[in-house]
Amino acid sequence: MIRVQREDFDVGAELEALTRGKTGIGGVTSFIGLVRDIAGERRIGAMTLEHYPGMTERRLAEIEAEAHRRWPLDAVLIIHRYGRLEPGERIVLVAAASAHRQAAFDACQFLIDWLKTQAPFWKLEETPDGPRWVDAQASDDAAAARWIKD
Amino acid sequence: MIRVQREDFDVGAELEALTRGKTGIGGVTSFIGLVRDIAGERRIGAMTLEHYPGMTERRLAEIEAEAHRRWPLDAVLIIHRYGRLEPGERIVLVAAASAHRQAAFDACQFLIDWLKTQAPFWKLEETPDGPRWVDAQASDDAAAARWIKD
Amino acid sequence: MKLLYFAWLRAKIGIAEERVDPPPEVTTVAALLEWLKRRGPGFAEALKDTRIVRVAVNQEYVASDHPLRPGDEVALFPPVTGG
Amino acid sequence: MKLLYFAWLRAKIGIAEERVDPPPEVTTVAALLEWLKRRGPGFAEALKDTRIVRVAVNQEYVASDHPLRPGDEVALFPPVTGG
Repeated sequence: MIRVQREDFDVGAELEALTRGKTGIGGVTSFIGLVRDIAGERRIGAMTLEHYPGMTERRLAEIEAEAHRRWPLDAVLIIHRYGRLEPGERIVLVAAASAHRQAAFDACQFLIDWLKTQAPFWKLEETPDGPRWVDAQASDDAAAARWIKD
Repeated sequence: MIRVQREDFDVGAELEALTRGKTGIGGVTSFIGLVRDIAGERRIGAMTLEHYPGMTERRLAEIEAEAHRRWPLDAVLIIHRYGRLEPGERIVLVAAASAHRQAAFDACQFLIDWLKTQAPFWKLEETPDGPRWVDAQASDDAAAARWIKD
Repeated sequence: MKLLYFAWLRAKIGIAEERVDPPPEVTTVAALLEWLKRRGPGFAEALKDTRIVRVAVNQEYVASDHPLRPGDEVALFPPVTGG
Repeated sequence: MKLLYFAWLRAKIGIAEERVDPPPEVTTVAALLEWLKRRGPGFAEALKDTRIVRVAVNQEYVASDHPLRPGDEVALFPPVTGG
């Protein structure tokens, strides 16, 4: 399941709903991304997440489908917020549920790695020197490249 | 933080408490282990988790400390239940919070891999053929061996 | 053709969305970018290094040789930074 | 010396916990296991393959050559299966 929304989400309720009634699931791996108050050397007051409505949902649905193709998963969840977020606030929740622990871990890591390089979101940070668009990270490209099949 | 308890736990509340007020955290990776209704070919009614009170807490505290030594983590959580659990019920929650996503993922995987081979818990399954002690898995030893430093 | 701009491309160009009717020789993404650059200083500045401009046509990522049709929705944006 | 048995070792031996006073030649974990095996058929059955018996002394995993002292808490159990 994928969702793109301005509002916060309830992690416990979301993960509970993901597995409810599916007693073949052995494990659920999840990742919660949070707004940090510092990025490199810069102190961050808050950030605004912009996205491309329509394309975002399509890309996330493709990432979800690709995870299902690669691993034996019982459920996949991607929730991503947009709008203005303060330090400590949740940005994203990704989760993968499987009979097998390693599949859940690998799929969850794949979800966040691909989301970071594929889903059309952009961060505008509020810094003491004014607003600043966050640059894409080479480390994120490297993380995503792990999942490219030869 | 570590806890060994008979009662269920609230995943959302636990993860929230882990990060509250710590605005340097960029991500939290967590793993929830659940009771499956099937193990290999066997249908499972329920299972009873036995443990070694005292040693369990010591081993989990050592695993937590080792994770902190290996990765730059802001917080670690291990909650493990004992007693009789039915399919779909939560057994264990492990989580690692870090400024850096990869550290959170690696530490979380380490926590569950080591817990599975180090913490003194044993599962007695209720099967159609009567109670059956779960055998240790070679795959769990292999997973834990990934984290042994040369 | 509908054009969408996001993040600092939108900020530099000064508009989020517009409808354009490029000349007939603009048949690919690369040709569209070259044509847009000549529409004003904001466009020239935003598109001066096209290697860091990502392009989606009808909400799918495409390469610079991708063909364009009049009804396409074309989005231009910097490398993404979500998650 | 306090002995604890867990999981199927406990089930086969039939007791969870006992206090024993082994003879003076029982100075290591290996010697303790050999001495316990001779205490009855439940012990013999539970300990017949000591390679799959894990031993903790004072709540720390130890190898078979680990020395024992009278006040030790010694736990015997199968490979663990939590998580």
